[in-house]
Amino acid sequence: MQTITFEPLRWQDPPSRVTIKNQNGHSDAYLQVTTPRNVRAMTIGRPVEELPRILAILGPAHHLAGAMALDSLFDVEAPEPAVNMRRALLDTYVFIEHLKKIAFLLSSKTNPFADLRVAGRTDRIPHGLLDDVMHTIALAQEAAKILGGRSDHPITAIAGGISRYLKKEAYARLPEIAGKCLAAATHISATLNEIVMETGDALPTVKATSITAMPFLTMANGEDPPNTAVFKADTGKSIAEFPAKDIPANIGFHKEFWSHAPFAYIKDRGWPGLQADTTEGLYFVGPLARLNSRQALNTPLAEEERLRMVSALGLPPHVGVTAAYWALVVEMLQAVEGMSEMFDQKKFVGPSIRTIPTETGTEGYAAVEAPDGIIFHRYQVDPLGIVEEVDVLDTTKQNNALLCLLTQTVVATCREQKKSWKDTRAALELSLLPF
Amino acid sequence: MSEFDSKIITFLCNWCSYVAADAAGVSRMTQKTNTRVIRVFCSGMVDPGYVIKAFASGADGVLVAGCHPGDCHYISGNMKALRRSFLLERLLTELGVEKGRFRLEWIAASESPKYAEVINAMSEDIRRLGPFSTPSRVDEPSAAASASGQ
Amino acid sequence: MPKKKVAIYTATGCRSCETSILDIHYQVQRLNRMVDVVFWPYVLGSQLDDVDALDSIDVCFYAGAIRTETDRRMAEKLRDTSRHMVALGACAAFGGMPALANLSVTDSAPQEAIGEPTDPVAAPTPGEFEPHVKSLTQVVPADYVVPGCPPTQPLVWAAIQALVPEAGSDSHLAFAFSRLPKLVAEAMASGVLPPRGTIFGGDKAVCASCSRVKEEKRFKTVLRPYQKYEATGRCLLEQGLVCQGIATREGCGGLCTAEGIPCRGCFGKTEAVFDPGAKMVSAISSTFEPETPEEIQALTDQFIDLTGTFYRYAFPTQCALQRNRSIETQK
Amino acid sequence: MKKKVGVYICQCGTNIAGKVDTDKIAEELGTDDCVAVCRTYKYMCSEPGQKLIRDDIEELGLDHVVEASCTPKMHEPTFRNACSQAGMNPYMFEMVNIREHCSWVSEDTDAATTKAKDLVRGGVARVVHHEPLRGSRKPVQPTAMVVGGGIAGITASLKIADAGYQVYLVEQDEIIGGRMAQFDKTFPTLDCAGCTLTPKTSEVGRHPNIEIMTKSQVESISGFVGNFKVKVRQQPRYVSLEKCTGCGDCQPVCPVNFDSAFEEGMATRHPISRAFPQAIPNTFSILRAGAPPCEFNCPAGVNAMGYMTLTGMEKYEEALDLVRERMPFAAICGRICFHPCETACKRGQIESPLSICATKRFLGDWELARNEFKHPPIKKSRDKKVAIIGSGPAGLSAAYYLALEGYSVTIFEKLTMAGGMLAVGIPAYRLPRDILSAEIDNLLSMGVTLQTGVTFGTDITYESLEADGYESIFVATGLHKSGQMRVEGEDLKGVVPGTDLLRQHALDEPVTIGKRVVVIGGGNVAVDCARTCLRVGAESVEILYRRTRKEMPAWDIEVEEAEKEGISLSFLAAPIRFVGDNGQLTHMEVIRMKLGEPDDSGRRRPVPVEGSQELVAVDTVVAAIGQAPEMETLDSLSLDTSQWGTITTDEDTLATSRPGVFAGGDCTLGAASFVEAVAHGRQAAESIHSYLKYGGLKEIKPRERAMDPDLTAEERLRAKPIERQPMPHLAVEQRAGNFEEVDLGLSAETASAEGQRCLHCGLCCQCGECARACGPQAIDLTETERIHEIDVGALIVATGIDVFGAVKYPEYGYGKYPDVITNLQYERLCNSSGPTHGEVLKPSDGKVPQSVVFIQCVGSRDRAKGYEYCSKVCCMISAKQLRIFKHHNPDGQAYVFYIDNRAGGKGYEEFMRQAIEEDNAQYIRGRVAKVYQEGGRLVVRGENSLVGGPVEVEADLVVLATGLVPQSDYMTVARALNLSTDKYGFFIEAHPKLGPVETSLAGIFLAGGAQGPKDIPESVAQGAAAGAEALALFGMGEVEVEPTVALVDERLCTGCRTCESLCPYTAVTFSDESKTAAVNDALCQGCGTCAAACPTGAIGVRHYTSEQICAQIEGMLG
Repeated sequence: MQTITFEPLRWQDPPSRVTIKNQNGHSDAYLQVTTPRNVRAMTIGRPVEELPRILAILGPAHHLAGAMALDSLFDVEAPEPAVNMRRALLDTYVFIEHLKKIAFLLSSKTNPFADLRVAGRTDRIPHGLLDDVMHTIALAQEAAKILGGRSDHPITAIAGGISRYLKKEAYARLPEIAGKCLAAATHISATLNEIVMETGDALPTVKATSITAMPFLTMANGEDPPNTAVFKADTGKSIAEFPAKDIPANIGFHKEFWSHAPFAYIKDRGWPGLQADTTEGLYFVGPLARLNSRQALNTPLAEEERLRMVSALGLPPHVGVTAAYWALVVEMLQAVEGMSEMFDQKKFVGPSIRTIPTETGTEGYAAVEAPDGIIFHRYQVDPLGIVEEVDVLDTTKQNNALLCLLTQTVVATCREQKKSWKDTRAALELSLLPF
Repeated sequence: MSEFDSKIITFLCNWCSYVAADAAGVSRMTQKTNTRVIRVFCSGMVDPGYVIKAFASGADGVLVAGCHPGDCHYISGNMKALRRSFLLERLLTELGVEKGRFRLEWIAASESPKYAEVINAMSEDIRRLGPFSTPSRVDEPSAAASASGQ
Repeated sequence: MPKKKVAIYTATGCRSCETSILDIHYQVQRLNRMVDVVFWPYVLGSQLDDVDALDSIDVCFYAGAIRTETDRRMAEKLRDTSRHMVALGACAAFGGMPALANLSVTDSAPQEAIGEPTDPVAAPTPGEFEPHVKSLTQVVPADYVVPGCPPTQPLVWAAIQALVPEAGSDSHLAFAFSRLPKLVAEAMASGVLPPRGTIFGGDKAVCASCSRVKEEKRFKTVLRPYQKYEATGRCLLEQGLVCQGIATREGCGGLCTAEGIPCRGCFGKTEAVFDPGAKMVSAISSTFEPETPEEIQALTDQFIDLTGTFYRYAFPTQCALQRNRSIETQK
Repeated sequence: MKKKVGVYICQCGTNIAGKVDTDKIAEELGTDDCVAVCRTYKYMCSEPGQKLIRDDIEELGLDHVVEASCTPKMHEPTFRNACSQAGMNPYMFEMVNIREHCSWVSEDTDAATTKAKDLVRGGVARVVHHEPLRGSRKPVQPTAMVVGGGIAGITASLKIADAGYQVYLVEQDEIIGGRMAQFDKTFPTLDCAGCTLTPKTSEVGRHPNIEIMTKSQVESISGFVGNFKVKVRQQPRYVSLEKCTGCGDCQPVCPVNFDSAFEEGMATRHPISRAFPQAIPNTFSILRAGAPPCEFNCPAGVNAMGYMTLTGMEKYEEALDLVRERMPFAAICGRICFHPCETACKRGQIESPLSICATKRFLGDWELARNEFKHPPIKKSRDKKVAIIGSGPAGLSAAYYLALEGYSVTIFEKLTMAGGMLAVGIPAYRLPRDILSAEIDNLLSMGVTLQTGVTFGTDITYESLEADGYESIFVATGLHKSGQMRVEGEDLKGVVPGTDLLRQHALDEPVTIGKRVVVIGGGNVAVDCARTCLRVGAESVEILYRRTRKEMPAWDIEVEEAEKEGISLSFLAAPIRFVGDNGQLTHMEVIRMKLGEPDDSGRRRPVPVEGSQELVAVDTVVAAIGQAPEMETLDSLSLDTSQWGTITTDEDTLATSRPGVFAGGDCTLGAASFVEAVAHGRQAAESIHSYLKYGGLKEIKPRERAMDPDLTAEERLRAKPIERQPMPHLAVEQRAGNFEEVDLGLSAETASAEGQRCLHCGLCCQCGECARACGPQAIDLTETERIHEIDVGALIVATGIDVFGAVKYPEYGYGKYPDVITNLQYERLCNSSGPTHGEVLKPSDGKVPQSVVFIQCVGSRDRAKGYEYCSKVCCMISAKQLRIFKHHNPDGQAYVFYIDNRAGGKGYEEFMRQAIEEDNAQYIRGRVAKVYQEGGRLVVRGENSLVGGPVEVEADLVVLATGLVPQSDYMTVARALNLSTDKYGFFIEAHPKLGPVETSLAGIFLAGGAQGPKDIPESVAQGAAAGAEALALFGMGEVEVEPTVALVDERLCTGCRTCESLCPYTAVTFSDESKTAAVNDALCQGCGTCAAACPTGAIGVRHYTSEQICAQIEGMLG
């Protein structure tokens, strides 16, 4: 038996590897997350108000989810400026995360520094596009730092709101950033359309790749605060709707000894096992899922881009990798439009920026549409506010079952096409990136 | 003496407890030999870090003794020691140091019998608790030793 | 002059340290002129085994804590290959938040890794664990440390400037001169390597650069960050919030405290401190206002989770008692 | 470099060697790396032993020496000296105690040897970290401060001053002399206390080296022996020491009276007084308790106590002048002020507060009726122009005060009539238009120009004003825009903004309202709107408020009147939708609310009750839910604004972000009150004046501190039995359909009755009567307290004693029967300058008492109710007092109930004998059980413990020999000076026998009763001794400072200021320059508290550094 390992897998946030067991012309591919997150060990015993800060290391959206879970725990409502600031922060992070993936896509052939000099594919991609992307990320990160206190592990969202008002300079700087980001995003999306999306030239290896159709889970309408989660079937029909706090009741987790990432599935339907042709019970989340579940987007640029995608790829739901990339572009535009709207002094001022809790509850939860999909936090605390039990469902973010199935599909296809292991790896990297 | 022979780092304040310890000696009040006395000006001078340092360096117990409240030579140094002792004890408990291994006592210059009693009682308590640990110094391979807390 | 060869790797942790290298946006082009990144799995897709093929690496930025057997193996391999090993970020430097797992009484083993092997022969295992989470510095010697969770942009840039010397000054060097220890600043200015063991942070504590107003420390009651306090203005500790800025190495510029959020010590303790927990205990409780034992006890009871707070980022390395214990259990 | 350590182990004969195997230790240690030599010897402390060490240091070139022997308390100096002699710094030495701590207390030889070895190892490990140290010397500042001007302080001051050094004598009271000044005669010589004291006090008064600081208290001390810096807070005397001639013309005109503390409540005094004719300083002074609550709580700081008092005296003109100092519009203010003064008035704690506001209105109306506008003289014209934008209260007030300063002022008003909200916001039934215009006309008569119908931003601009020669602008445009409800249908016809309604009505514009009117909101504007609607013809008016009556911000009286007029109130409801037909409002949908948790402002937040919506028919809705500024007009000024759109100004100067432009009133405060706006106007006028005159903004004078707001028993007694005068109202039935004024105002009689109700809780009311009566113009009522910083080398604390509060013995009837008095009150009765001019008379009827009973040990020697200690002087005082009584009334009989007679002093026993034998006093040994009244005489019932059995004595006068207790504010002094006190509150001396006047702090000395109860000779002796201590210090010229003190490593110190508050000696201070802590070597005692607490480890105590102690720990643990 031949064992091939790709370790680690490029661009994957949790340290992961792909192990392929090759026997008698048959290949079993495993996508393994090699380090556990061990959220419980970090959080149990901590004062609950520290959780938004601790869990920020899982990703900035977790910081916001943590703060919202605290709102629910302390039974307080954040004042409008704080709600706006949190929403602005979330939009900014969606923008950054999606742009980062776009940057990875653009740098896929070589070392990013080389790319910066040569600016990507010398023939087609206009000089400096990756440079633009990197610069725009930098700008957006500056906005994130203004809003969140730090660019990566934000700190300012706290129980009942945001820790402080912005500094005066920020009110002038934020709209400036939003303006620049909007211009850059328009430019980036136009260029991408021209050279990548519509022609698919940049994605020859994955153009035909797609996942098996399966249901998807999103928050209804993506409204804020999101209160209802919706399952839609692969046909786009709604199959279940339930309040966010029932997410744990509706989603089950299967564990395989070979990976530290659990496999989320629809509890009612049971765990079907990982077989490419049986997706009953599995679901996926993330940008593409969100796009699939929406009739129309309410910001003009994003809607325009969505329509462009529909005209190129047909009506949703989509399951292809190309569509997933396109979803990133659409959401990136949506996020930057959100930023332009939110980055406004009027939105961030008001009589108070935080509501002071008066009593401590015993349980709090929150669900947030993070850049990569729904995340859900639930904390149980003792009377002193010390964490006794914690659920952080961000496995939805990793789309673990989907990714594993996709890995199997890509490996199988590459085997069929007799591709080299190196090309197989490149195909895997590009396929998994947008989900 | 095959039995476990504990070591108790004992911080005595110069003005009360150290004098009491001397007086206990002059009166030949027999004590267990577990104590290792360090003279300090005031119990308020004892940094909780010294206590942790003592445990980390292999002490089985730490005793801090100072003047009675109100009698401090430095007005209120002993009250600072008292205030620290509560939070320090919390930290020690969280770090797995059993209760009884750290003690703060008020021993006036005139209370030499009390000094002997405290020493003997504490030695006995710690004998019962057993050795705290017998760690060797950590050999940190890092050249940036100070970064990690040497 | 040949370009310096640089490796970047993250063990157990998040991607923020690596992102912090990307964060030096405006310098990326210049960095690109100076160095050749020969190993960077996350961004370049380098495979772990690629290290074996490398003759030498000039500077290795190693981020993340040591939790798995792979983490340790990579630390050793990279150490062997690299001239300068840099512990990047709180995890590599001190153990970081992943090391809070050591605090957990129940299990330090990963709780998610369960389930029976469906096909034990065919299916691969995800890898072995170390008995305790450790910092990089506890596993292999590190030449330099860039603390922070994540490290701040000026410090990352200062470290790069110092280790991949390039003549000429830069606006970011101003920080180095004002805050970095004199030796490091001088080394950077003259283009020589800073002394081994250099920590890219200040000598003093966060308070030195914190913008808040300090008046008088008198601790009356513990305020928890969800309770009411002034987000701007007066020192957080003086308001009753447990803020570790007083005992934490500076370098961040008082980032969190400026936002009204208390410091949790991601830069580790300051030089002269033996144990940051003991020091925090001492500094705070010395200024307690209550006088009677009952009142002091009552105030003490308001404090929760001292270890998880005072050793949030540095449990395995800076908690003097833990340091010994983990070594002991290893034996 | 490797250090060379010499280790010397003493055998102490067999004292050590008997239990500890010294040779074994020496052998083992000798192999240690850093140990150059290790020797044992029988007696190390002997000369041959010492020589051993000296020789090794010289021959082997040792760096350090460790000596293991007896306790360092015994021989550390010996060995340090030996090292010194051999040329080694004595601090390079470390002593290890292996005798007291080891050999003498161990049973087992092996164990003792192990322990001793560990101890020595610890010493060796530590000593290599030792560093050479040397103490320093600092010069002494040869001036002294004496705190307390009693006989002890006076004696000390004179001693020091006579020796030629400067003395600051700090006295809390108005005069010096202390307790002794209150006494009549002294025992055992029966010479007059005054005759012995006054020569001393007058000597102090004229001594060139003594500066007396009366009414002063030590606030804090910093520095160290020989170099203290003392902060002294001095209250004003208000009467110039230089100008006052002591004529006393001021006294009869003073309208205020209260119990005199000097006379122990046996007489009253005026705030302006002099305790007795020979008092030093020999001038009058004024006692004021601080700003009284009425004045302190008035946003404009109007002296209500002053003008109420003057009104009480029917001096209306003077009263009005006083009002005008801070409130130019008495008639307006008296109508519409929300009078926080009355809320705070202490009389309110008895029955009801003074009717201050209505009285002020009376004063204003009185003047308007006389049609004689009197304002202070206008200063010479300054020929500088100031523009005021807005003619509301802030603008008018600024105009008034600027006009007084001689500026040429123009007010620009956008509307067609002046007055701002006064004219278009407050309905005429509350503020009649003629009153408003009369007050404005008065203002214009002072030369102020008013231009109405001029809009800033269109008609005039900053540039045009500048071009017209205006040098400063005051922006006071108010809040004239209504807040938005943000409710669907708000734009329907029939939904009217509240401020618009009021304005339109005031400007006589047509106001169309329907029959059914609902006013939304709970503030005064809402109530005004409702009452206006009722008057212009609405059939039903309802006020809808989302919280409850309790949370309503409108004034109670307004709400009550509205209810009387038939306006209905509806609470816990809010509109959620307005429904219209053809654009005309017909209905409104209302939702019920309930109160939730309190929000930031402390008010409980209303929460809608789901499903409680209902549709209500309505014709007109008036939205009175807040106001907003019309900033558009001011845009051309581009001033900084807050998050709420109001203009941001400097809180003290009202300066905006643009130089020369000031702003005040509602447009900076948000919706505020008339009186706040007037205060702003005055504040702005002051700032504009200093801006135009000095080109900068003056520092604002600190506000007078508020007095204690709690009512005292004495103030309760001062209350004259006059009821609060009710405000007459227009009958309800006469109000509908017109805008006649509802409140009718007080009459001259009722107003002056109100004035007489004042308790004068602030003591001096600053009415100015005395100043007007003072010939030499010595009185300045505007004086404020001052803080002095004084450098002194030594400080003597002689703060004296207080007497025990006899009310704690209710059975003795003190406070209940006027003829039960304390012995200090008795002193005043005997004193020829006292209330009875020296006659001993019964306070109840002024008759001469025949039988006087003295009760001893009141508060002394009584663990249960009083103090445990003996007050030492009471036995002699009673003996003295009964003898004085007998001298006055040879036929009288004196009785003394005593526990023990204590007469230990020179001539004391003889004196008491005479009292018993010559004056025939009857001494009864036993406690008194009760004093009660029977048939007009007092009866003292006690027990005679010598004979056994009860005894009853009839008495005309009972004198309680109250004990001596610490001053009630001893803690303040102790905190200010870092002194330690005993459990009672007496300051502790350094040593009860050998250091009776020293404290544990070098350079601070004690004298007199502050240290413990004592009589005059003892106090004088201590005063002299303390003076001598100070002189000894001055004679030395410099002080030596121990080297084992704290040291700050500036490289590590972050300036977190943790250490600062911990130091009991204020030796650690924060340096603003270096932003680090700094230790004053001379002050530091080396206790190490700061070092232990320092979170960065930046502080260490020399010779006890963390490095040294950690090394010792490691060494000991092997």
